[in-house]
Amino acid sequence: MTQMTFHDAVDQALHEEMARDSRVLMFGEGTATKRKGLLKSFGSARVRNTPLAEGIIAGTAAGAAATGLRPVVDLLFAPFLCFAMDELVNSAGKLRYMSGGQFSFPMVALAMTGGGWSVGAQHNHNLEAWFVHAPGLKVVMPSTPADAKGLMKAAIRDENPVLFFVDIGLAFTPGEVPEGEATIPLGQAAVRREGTGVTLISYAKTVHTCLAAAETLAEQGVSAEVIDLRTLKPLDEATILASVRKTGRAVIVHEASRLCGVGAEVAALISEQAFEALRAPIVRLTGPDAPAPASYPLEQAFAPQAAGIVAAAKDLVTRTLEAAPIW
Amino acid sequence: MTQMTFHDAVDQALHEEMARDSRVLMFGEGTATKRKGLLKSFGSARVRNTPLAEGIIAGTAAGAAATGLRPVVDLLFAPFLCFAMDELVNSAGKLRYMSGGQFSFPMVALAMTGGGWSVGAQHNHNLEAWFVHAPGLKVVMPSTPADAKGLMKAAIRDENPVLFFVDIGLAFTPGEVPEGEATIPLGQAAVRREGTGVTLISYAKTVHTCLAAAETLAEQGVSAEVIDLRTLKPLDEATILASVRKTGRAVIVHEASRLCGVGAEVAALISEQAFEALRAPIVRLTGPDAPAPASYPLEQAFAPQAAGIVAAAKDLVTRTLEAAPIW
Amino acid sequence: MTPSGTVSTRLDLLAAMLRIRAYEEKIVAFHAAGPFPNVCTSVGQEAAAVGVVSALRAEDQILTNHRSAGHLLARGADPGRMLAEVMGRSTGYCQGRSGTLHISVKELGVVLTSTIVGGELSLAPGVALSRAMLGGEGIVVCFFGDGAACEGIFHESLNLASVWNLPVLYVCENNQWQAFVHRKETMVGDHVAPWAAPYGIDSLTVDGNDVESVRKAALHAAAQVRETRRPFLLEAWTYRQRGHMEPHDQSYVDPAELEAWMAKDPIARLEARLLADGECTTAELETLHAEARRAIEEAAGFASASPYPDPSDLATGVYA
Amino acid sequence: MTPSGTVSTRLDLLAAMLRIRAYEEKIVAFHAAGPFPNVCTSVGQEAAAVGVVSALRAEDQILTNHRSAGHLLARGADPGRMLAEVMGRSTGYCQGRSGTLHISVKELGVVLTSTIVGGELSLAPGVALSRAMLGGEGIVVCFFGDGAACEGIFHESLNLASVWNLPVLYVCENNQWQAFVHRKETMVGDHVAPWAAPYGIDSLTVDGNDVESVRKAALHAAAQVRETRRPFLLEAWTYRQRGHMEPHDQSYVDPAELEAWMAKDPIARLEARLLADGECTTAELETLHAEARRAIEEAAGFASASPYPDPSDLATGVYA
Ligand SMILES: Cc1ncc(C[n+]2csc(CCOP(=O)(O)OP(=O)(O)O)c2C)c(N)n1
Ligand SMILES: Cc1ncc(C[n+]2csc(CCOP(=O)(O)OP(=O)(O)O)c2C)c(N)n1
Ligand SMILES: [Mg+2]
Ligand SMILES: [Mg+2]
Repeated sequence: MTQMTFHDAVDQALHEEMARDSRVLMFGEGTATKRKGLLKSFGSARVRNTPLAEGIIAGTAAGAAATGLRPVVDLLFAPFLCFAMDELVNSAGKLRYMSGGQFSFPMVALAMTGGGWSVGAQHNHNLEAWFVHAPGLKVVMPSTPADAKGLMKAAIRDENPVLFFVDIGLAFTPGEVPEGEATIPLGQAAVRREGTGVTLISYAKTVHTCLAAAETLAEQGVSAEVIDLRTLKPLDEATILASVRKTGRAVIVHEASRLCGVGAEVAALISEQAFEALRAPIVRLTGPDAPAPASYPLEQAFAPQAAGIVAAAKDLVTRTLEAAPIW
Repeated sequence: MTQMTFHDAVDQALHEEMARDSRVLMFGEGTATKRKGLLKSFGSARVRNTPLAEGIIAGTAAGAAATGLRPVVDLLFAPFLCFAMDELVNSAGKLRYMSGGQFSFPMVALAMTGGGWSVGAQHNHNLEAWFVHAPGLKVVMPSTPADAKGLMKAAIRDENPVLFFVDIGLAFTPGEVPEGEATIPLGQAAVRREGTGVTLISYAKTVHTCLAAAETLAEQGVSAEVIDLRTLKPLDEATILASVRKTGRAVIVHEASRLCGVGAEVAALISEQAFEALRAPIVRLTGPDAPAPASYPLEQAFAPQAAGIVAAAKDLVTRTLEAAPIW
Repeated sequence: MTPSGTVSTRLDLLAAMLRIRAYEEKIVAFHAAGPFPNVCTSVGQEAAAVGVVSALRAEDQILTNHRSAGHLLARGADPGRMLAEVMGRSTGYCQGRSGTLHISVKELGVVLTSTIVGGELSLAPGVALSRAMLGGEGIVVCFFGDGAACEGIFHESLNLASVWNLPVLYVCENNQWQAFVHRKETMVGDHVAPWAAPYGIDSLTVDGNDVESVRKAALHAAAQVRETRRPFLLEAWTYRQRGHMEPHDQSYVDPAELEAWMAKDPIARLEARLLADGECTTAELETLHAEARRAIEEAAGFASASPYPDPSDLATGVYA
Repeated sequence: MTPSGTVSTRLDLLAAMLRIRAYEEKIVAFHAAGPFPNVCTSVGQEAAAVGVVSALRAEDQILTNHRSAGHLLARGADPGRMLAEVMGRSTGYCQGRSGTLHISVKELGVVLTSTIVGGELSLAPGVALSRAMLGGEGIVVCFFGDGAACEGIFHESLNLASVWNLPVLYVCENNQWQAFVHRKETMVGDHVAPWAAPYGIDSLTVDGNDVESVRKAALHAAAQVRETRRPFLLEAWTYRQRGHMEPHDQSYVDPAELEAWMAKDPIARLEARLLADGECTTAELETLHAEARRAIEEAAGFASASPYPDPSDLATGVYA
């Protein structure tokens, strides 16, 4: 185990995978300038700066992935993906299926998002749900440096295009990272804390908010299980359902806006597959239907808070006791 | 009442609104060529062809909307919106909030989508959920010519950017359209059929599939209520919740892919707000997590079928009777 | 079949063009006979397709778009499997999942066909990057329209290909139309070739209705790309003889423009030249026409007899 | 305040540049003092901002980007409300919701500021379309960077502005850097001005560190746009004296390049000229500096004393 930041853990994964497989290369606006270590180790053919043009960065990755390379591209901040949607969604996501399986697209697109830097809504927009909705793509959004490394390694080895989101609020937070392989398969959630009374389901930064809430809940006699989704697509439905079947209650938490977010998908899944086990309404605590504000206090208020999670969880427990079955 | 196609109803709405308000103008790839009637009535300054460049079409609409005009832009097919995401989402959707309310964006972006023409996944991709997820935008997707006209008129008069999706499968189907105003407010669902045993919730083409299913269900002794959402954002939560509180069962149906789709949002809403009334799991019948295939039989199979809706609704009714409350 | 690289005589060029024309005419006939998927035909643009593709080598790769039949057939694609794809049959090159608009044939090096206008431009540099980094002599040919040149991705693609020294031969088929809009409404100049200059990319405009000129220009351009490992832009000045797609509509086309271009039909021009030069007789031409039609009839028979894919296969193969 | 249109003497131009420099230096000082939002300063580019904005009229509109302080201050924006915005206070021009990267001041005609590189280019034609259709003499000035010129939307924006005859004065501040990448890595030529030619748009490159040259060129360019109602591209050749953003980092910058450009500092150049021409004394210059600093200190006091917005306001005003 070594202590390193989330950002450095991603960098280490890149380093290891580029050393392992000469087809892996990385490019983006400032990649060669900012990732000096990679540049030094792997040279300017495999670590490249690009012109400022997200569309062609993503398109070049897709074209290269389909013909033998395994590109990782840094698209910087999630809202800039708006300039690369055609290449990611219409090309990388669809052309395998549309060609009857003639091509595959082993590529990773990296982007930061989330509150913490007061950069405003054109740098901070949690739009991971878009890529969950679009076919042919996988989506990863880790909450710890160890997962960041393990999932980045798995993403690079995957034969499909993977969107890899880094939560700004976590990027420079240190954590334990195991040495060596420690690859984490895509599609496996982690149970961060076991509990029996309510399941808190989240990903990225708000996993930590959930863990803090669970601590408080424990003090108040409520046993909360905390699930970190880690991969948003494929979603680890089994882990979610098993937990809710045990606790009978779910609170879903994320910073992304509410409507048609990942929380909606998780709630819909539970309400269809674990309905009989549900003892209370499914609650979502999410960012509002608003652009992310720059102003620090507003930005902080945008993301769900531990106090709100505690209140919601306790409310569910109370309502269960009071409510009478209607049939 | 006059009989006209969905397409003609949209055209009539455009005609009436351009006649009513000289700030309304329309442009897009082939707009002036294809909308000869509009061009003749309103001239080449207000009805324009553009270069083939969706980004600048949408950006120009946003810039014009913020400074006094009320543009309608035709972006042709929904997947082409991928080239206009920055302008629609980062500019039109966010710059009002981000500027502290200095600007508003009264504009409409039109696009077709859905199965029926065997055009494949780069012309047919139901991505309306993306725009429901993004802040600052409204989203309309009608199921009848009358609604198409009434909602287009409301969309043009709205002070916010509105995405207006036309289901390809409906575009050339005729229907009754009332003369004159008949504006339909954004945000109002329609109860297309009243019922007591199960609520079928849908929008666009699959509303008609639900109505067919309701007919069959009635023959088999199940009374189905059919809700046509019409506007996906703002969502008419009250109508949805009132119906499910009455029937206790919900089947949500759309052609768009399942994960993080509008159906997920509706299911999540019900599972939080109408939980106590629910007598059975909430079921979604949607397109699969796959690009839309071109081949006609596959394309038809992509969208939910009436038989599947009937089976799902009957299953819910049966399961309710069998299931014992768990507490 | 006309395997790429073996076309070189004027008669070969003619035969290749006739095959394309016969294929597109069969599509038109299918439309006349009843419901059939909308198709963008390349009637009138056969010389651009055959002239360029005949100048390529087996190891080269091609990206194309919605108007791809000429490129595919010139490269040796089986018209039966193409028609089957158009008709959504399981024997199609993409198992019927693509339909007409995005037929890829990887085994022939026709990769990542996209109907997103500009899609080919966005993908070509990456394909060329693979060539550059994984070795091999091949170059990448990217066919696109004058309309696609108006998309922002044109700018990004050419700029990147230039600063990264990628071996892409960009081929713009300037057919005067961009769906329902004339290019005069969308660009100030007539030509796309000069748009290469800002990126330091050499370019050339060629009479796209003269297959021999196109072939010569393409051989020159391809040789330059091969040698310099840098991009080049070749513009073929040509014309879309039919409507944007079948079913056919040209109500918005200036009849004088159409007439002038019909007089420059690439097939008629080559035939006239062959006859004038005494390289063949009218009867021999008739035989070539008949042979092209026969091959396409056979292909149509194969496609029509092919089964549809099984709907239970709908959502398979999305992920690798 | 320096209301637009009233700046015309050399001393006015100097005062306007000093105000910007003092503002940016205050930002740097805030950073040195402790945590502060990241800011992209325009130190070194004051002549481009002042030279262009001084050539505009009150009815003209401006679009700008992440590096906007110079444009805003030259247009007469209140540095107090700007700093308040940077600091996320409710008295900021955008109620703290924008922060530093996208400050719009509609009352001064600075509209739709966007930090999406290329955002300004995507919006400018629409603003100009409103001008063209709703009447009025105003023109639209669109400031953007050399990096933004590499985005596809540059191509789409200039092409549309040209074919639609829109009165947009495009002003590219070519400051040699695109965040952490030198423009030499992203374009084959040194200049952006020649990129206007394919669209039939006239262009001019001006020494962007000479405020008088910039003003003269901008007066010429604006007059042409006013008269022809057609776009024009003016390139200001200048330099970003500090890192891409505060906190400052120039570890990746060639020291020789930096040094050469520091010697061309636009403020020092104008001051030297004024002194040489005997238009002012060293003491008078000192007074101008002091006045600029004083005004900014006052602004900083206002901003620091301003309240944060109420978190309960978080999701209001999203929809009109
Ligand atoms: C991004 C995008 N926008 C619009 C379309 C619709 N469309 C298909 S072909 C076409 C015209 C393309 O013109 P051009 O590039 O000149 O090619 P041509 O059809 O003339 O061969 C249009 C507008 C599309 N497929 N993709
Ligand atoms: C679409 C997009 N991509 C990337 C960024 C990140 N970014 C902010 S400023 C900048 C450099 C811009 O360079 P240039 O246009 O030359 O302007 P300058 O900063 O030099 O003034 C970059 C890459 C962004 N804000 N938007
Ligand atoms: Mg064309
Ligand atoms: Mg720059």
